[in-house]
Amino acid sequence: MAEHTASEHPKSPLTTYFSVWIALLFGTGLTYYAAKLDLGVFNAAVALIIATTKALLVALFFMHLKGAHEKLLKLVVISTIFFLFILLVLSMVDYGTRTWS
Amino acid sequence: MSDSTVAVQGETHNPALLHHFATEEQQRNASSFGMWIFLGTEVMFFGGLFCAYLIYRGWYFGDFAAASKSINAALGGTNTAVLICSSLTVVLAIWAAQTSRRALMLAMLVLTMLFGLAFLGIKGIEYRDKFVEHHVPGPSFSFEHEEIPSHPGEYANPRHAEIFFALYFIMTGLHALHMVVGLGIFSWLLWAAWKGRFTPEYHTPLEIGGLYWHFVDIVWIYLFPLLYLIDRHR
Amino acid sequence: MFDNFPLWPQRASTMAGNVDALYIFLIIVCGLMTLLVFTAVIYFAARYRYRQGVPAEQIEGSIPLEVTWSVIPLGVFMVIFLWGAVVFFQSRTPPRDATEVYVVAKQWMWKLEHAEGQREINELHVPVGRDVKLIMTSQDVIHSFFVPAFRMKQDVVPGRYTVAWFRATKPGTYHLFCTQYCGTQHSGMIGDVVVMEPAQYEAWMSGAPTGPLSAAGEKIFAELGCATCHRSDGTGRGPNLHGVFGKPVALEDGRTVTADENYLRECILTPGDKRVKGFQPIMPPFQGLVSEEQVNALVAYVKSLSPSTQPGAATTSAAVVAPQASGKASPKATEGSQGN
Amino acid sequence: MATAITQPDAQPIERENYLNKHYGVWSWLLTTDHKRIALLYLMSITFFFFIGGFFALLIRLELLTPTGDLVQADTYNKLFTQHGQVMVFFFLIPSIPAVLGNFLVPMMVGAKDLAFPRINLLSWYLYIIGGIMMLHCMLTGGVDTGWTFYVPFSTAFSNTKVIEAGLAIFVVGFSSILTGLNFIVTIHRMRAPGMTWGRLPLFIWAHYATSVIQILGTPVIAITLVLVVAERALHLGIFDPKLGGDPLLFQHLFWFYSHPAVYIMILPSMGVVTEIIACFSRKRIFGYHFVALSSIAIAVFGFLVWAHHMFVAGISIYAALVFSILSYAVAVPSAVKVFNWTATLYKGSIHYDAPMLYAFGFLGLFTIGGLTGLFLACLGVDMHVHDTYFVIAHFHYIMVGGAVMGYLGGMHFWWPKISGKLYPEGWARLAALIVFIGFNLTFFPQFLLGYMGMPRRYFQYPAEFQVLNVLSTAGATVLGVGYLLPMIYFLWSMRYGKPAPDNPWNAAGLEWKTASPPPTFNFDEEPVVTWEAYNYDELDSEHKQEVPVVG
Ligand code: HEA
Ligand code: HEA
Ligand code: HEC
Ligand code: CUA
Ligand SMILES: [Cu+2]
Repeated sequence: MAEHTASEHPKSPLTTYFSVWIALLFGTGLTYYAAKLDLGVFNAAVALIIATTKALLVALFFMHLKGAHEKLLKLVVISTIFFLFILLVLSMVDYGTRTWS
Repeated sequence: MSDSTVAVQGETHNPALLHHFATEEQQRNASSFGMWIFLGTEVMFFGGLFCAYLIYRGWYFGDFAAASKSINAALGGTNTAVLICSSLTVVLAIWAAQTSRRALMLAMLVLTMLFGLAFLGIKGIEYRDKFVEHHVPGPSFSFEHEEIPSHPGEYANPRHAEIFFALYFIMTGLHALHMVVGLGIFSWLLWAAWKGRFTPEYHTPLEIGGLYWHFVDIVWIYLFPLLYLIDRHR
Repeated sequence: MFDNFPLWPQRASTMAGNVDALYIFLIIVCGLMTLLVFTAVIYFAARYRYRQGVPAEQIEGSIPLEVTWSVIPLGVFMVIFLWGAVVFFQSRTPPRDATEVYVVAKQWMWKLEHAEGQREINELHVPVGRDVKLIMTSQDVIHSFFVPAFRMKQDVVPGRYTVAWFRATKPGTYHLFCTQYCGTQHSGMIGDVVVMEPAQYEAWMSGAPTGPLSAAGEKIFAELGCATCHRSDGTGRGPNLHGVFGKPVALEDGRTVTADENYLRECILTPGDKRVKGFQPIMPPFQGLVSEEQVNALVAYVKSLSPSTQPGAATTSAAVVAPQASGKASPKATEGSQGN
Repeated sequence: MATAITQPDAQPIERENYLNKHYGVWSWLLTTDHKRIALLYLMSITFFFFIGGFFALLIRLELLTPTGDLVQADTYNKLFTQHGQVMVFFFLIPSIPAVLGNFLVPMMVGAKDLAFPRINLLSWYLYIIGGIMMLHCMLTGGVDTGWTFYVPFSTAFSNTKVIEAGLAIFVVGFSSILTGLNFIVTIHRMRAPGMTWGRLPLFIWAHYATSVIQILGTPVIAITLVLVVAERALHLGIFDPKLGGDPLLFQHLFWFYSHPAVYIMILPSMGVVTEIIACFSRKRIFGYHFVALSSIAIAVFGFLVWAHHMFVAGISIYAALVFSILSYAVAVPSAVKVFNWTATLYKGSIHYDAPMLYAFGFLGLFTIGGLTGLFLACLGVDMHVHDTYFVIAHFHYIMVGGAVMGYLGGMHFWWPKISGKLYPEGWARLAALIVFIGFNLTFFPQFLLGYMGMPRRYFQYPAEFQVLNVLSTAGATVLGVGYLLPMIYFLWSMRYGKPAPDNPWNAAGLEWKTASPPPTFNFDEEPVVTWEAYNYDELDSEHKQEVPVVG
């Protein structure tokens, strides 16, 4: 195919792998710790932010999304997440407004 | 591409190139692209469950918190760590394949599977606890007189807690099922690696299998706080 | 011949005209569109049919045209949407002082209880010219309350109330259909809505003298011991229920909700879900202990404690209420033996 | 013509092609050739179409009289349930993608096969496993929930084989996912040199959009069915109001898939019709890019409107408003398509061959079906016609009048390529006419019935609805004949039909540049594309004399 040229394996040096690994373990501890703090409504938000960061780390470095030389894979990821949000958000349009009447 | 001969295994032509692809590169790109799309499918598959979870968590927050508190977060945390380690061993296995370290590759694959088994074992302990406590939804389910964490003196509605446990079992159960499939894939990868199929030039199956494994890891990364850590601070 | 081969449904409620007008508007708009497309297709097909030696003329496309035929339809669509939304909104907002009828659907029958106490099965008697509000729930699966002549339809969902309303305009007997598939006898779950002149209706009302539903509710309220906690002087362990209905209630978790029928229902069946601020969580859940009819009666009773919305009071003429003011305690139900 | 492909004019007898290269049952059951898999699918979906059609005939016969006299109430309920399930999941969803798409997508992009031939075969086996489960379910009692599986009826009240039917659809769902996955990867990765996105046939664009929906929508119904099955088996309470669950959650999840699924059913048909209209008016498609992008727009907007099936189900009024307005958004790209097809006819050179007749049929019936969709998306009207025969008429106009018409048109258009034989043109035109007439007779009366208030899923009905029901039943019989005809003459042509030339219609598109039937790897040499899609001006200037008429 014409659109991509020579292929290089997305090689990440070992240091990246190990630092990501440490970061992930740290994140796990952090979630656990944050859950013990009383942050009010922000508990859930903090948990989700940490989880998303961890998920991003895995996707970008372990799954080589970052090194991927084509935008296509990123497009797949972004559009999937977009449709997932449609499912969640538009359902909430109903559930969130049912008691308004 | 196929001219850069595969020195390690002494093969001259890669038999893995299927007839309908023009080049190995096309084939590899197709495979990984296909896997990513499949993972998109998986996201939506779990997405339906997350949608249900989100709604009921909003409706029955207290009951969910009480139910969540009854599961062992330490085990869940440990399992998170185990999965993270297994993800590391997967990337290391691929790295080993890229750099022709056959022994390391095999060791890492074995380690990955051991981590996977450990995960399932810990999961099994958790399930057994729930079973003993009659927290498995069904006729024998019971969740009477469990306090809602942030409202002392108030008891969770067992029916609503049952919804939590239903979601808990379906979500973690499907996740565990994915782990089992992953172990199947990795057994095959191990066998193929043992046979010397993977070379610095050709190790697409390893990468594809790795993508799947990491994805299962990501699902867990979300399941852990959502199921184990609701309103834990009291 | 047109008696058994009608082509247009009867029109017997205030909504019917609105829906029909909208429908006819849609038929005209869409009919014109169909005509346009069909004429164009047929004309082009005939005019440009294959002729030896006359080649097709290649046309790339035209952005102005594309924009035109995206934007104009979109404009038309928005008109349709807005009109539809207005009609829908009307039919979804019951007038405040409507007569109330509690509907309990079950496989495969409709049980109806007037706020005044009359009970009917598969038959609903209503007077001409009065707003009637239906407070509906189901004992088993989802059903749907559909009266074509009223252009009114609302699913009846187990576990909660759904609400619909209408104001009949023409005396007569109209079909009542269940339009949500509900099992074997789904097509047998039909009945009649009998619209009567007010005088006739009053005669019918007094025919089966029963106490108002709220009175039945009051009795249940006492029997179940609600009154031990909910006292009218505010000394009970639970909130005083007088004047609660229709008012905003502050909840323990910080939310404020309006006390509508669904809220009352929830408070009775699963009090833990929405707890009133400042009270102990001591109210026992009554889910499984009371039947749908009893819940309806309780709800009707609690509502009757909020004077401005006393069921039927505002619209029901004294003549209607008077005959059954009190006395006859045992509700002589038109209903058979099915309890719950 | 600037082609790099050799086009043998004379047909050597017994040329090696995908049909005669191997013989024997196993050469079919274990094939990875996308063309053979397409034929496997063709046989399977035809089988299920006739089963579904058989149920439809029984439904129509029962409705001949107002009383329930032909079958029992429970039997009737099973009939329409399984009619819906079979037609939707086992016929229409796989119809064009898995048959014509499977056959044509690789050829149209200039590839030797789909990206994952073995997964393609797997998807057929999944379909067969699901199909066998469905058949087994039907033969051992059936299921009566309606194709929509609404809870709590399906989870707690029905005493039929809900679990088995649910699992059957679960399995066949994965077959659909795998087909979509294969198409997307193929379209991205396997295009021939020079086949840029702007040169792809619009059939490919339509299938691309379809695949997106298959991939992102189908898993949601899969998990929903898992929940239904689990709930039914274990009484979990997720959907059961008695246990605190919300039955409307099921409807949200179900329609999140099932609304986009209606575009899985119509988009491929739109793709087919686009090809046919271009070919038989000898023109490039008016506004190529708009038609292409409208497919994508339909796929994306299609995900935003699902709750328009739930306007009176008890969702909040505000949600109803949002979903109503979004439903109109999805109608715009459909409108763009209709107008562009019409404009394509302008100044064309129009031939009335059988495929084109079907395409005309599609155009008219889809327009009517689509426009009645606007009635349904309109809140004020839907609260009257919801769950009446108006809805039945709406979707049969689109699915039978639109999608099935398009499917038949495509089958006629590509039959010479698939089988290497020509069908009898006269019969084909006759069949198109019969289908069109029978169709309108069957389903137009249902609009009137619906507005008068006849509810759907009724096996007995008030007597005043009878006249229109009789008309409808009469129409269904005609329609049945119309559907049997192509079946007969296609089979006939396989044996007795005249051999087809490589390009009987003198059509554009890579699939016509290889032999009929094509060789196993589609092209003898890898094609290099240097021309736009629908280069009919070039084609016609070469074959000035030839009249593309068959039969
Ligand atoms: C292939 C299948 C298919 C397709 C393509 C569609 C297309 C559309 N559908 Fe339909 N629909 C179904 C299959 C389909 N539907 C099925 C199976 C059901 C019932 C399910 C069940 O309950 O069992 C259903 C039910 C259904 C409902 C729910 C009805 C109810 O139960 O109450 C609604 C409501 O909004 C709806 C709307 C629409 C709309 C707005 C479109 C639009 O996409 C249509 C767009 C097309 C056009 C609009 C025509 C062309 C446009 C022009 C010519 C433009 C010019 C027009 C003007 C300027 C006015 N459909
Ligand atoms: C792709 C989808 C599709 C297709 C093609 C059809 C095709 C047809 N459908 Fe159906 N239909 C649905 C999808 C489809 N339908 C769905 C989703 C529902 C809703 C179900 C539900 O409510 O849950 C429905 C419901 C439905 C109803 C409403 C039932 C009810 O609500 O009570 C009716 C009634 O007339 C009907 C009629 C028809 C007819 C006459 C055809 C005709 O076009 C069929 C013509 C075909 C034939 C007649 C076959 C010809 C074959 C022979 C003559 C051979 C005889 C057979 C053997 C030898 C085995 N359909
Ligand atoms: C043991 C005491 C007790 C009994 C018995 C009891 N309640 Fe209550 N009820 C309460 C308390 C305390 C609250 C406020 C806290 C809450 O909402 O749970 C309450 C709240 C309510 C509310 C909401 C009131 C508001 O202000 O919004 C309603 C309605 C209600 N109860 C009705 C009933 C009915 C009907 C019964 C009998 C079938 C009943 N209760 C029996 C204690 C009781
Ligand atoms: Cu009740 Cu249908
Ligand atoms: Cu829809």
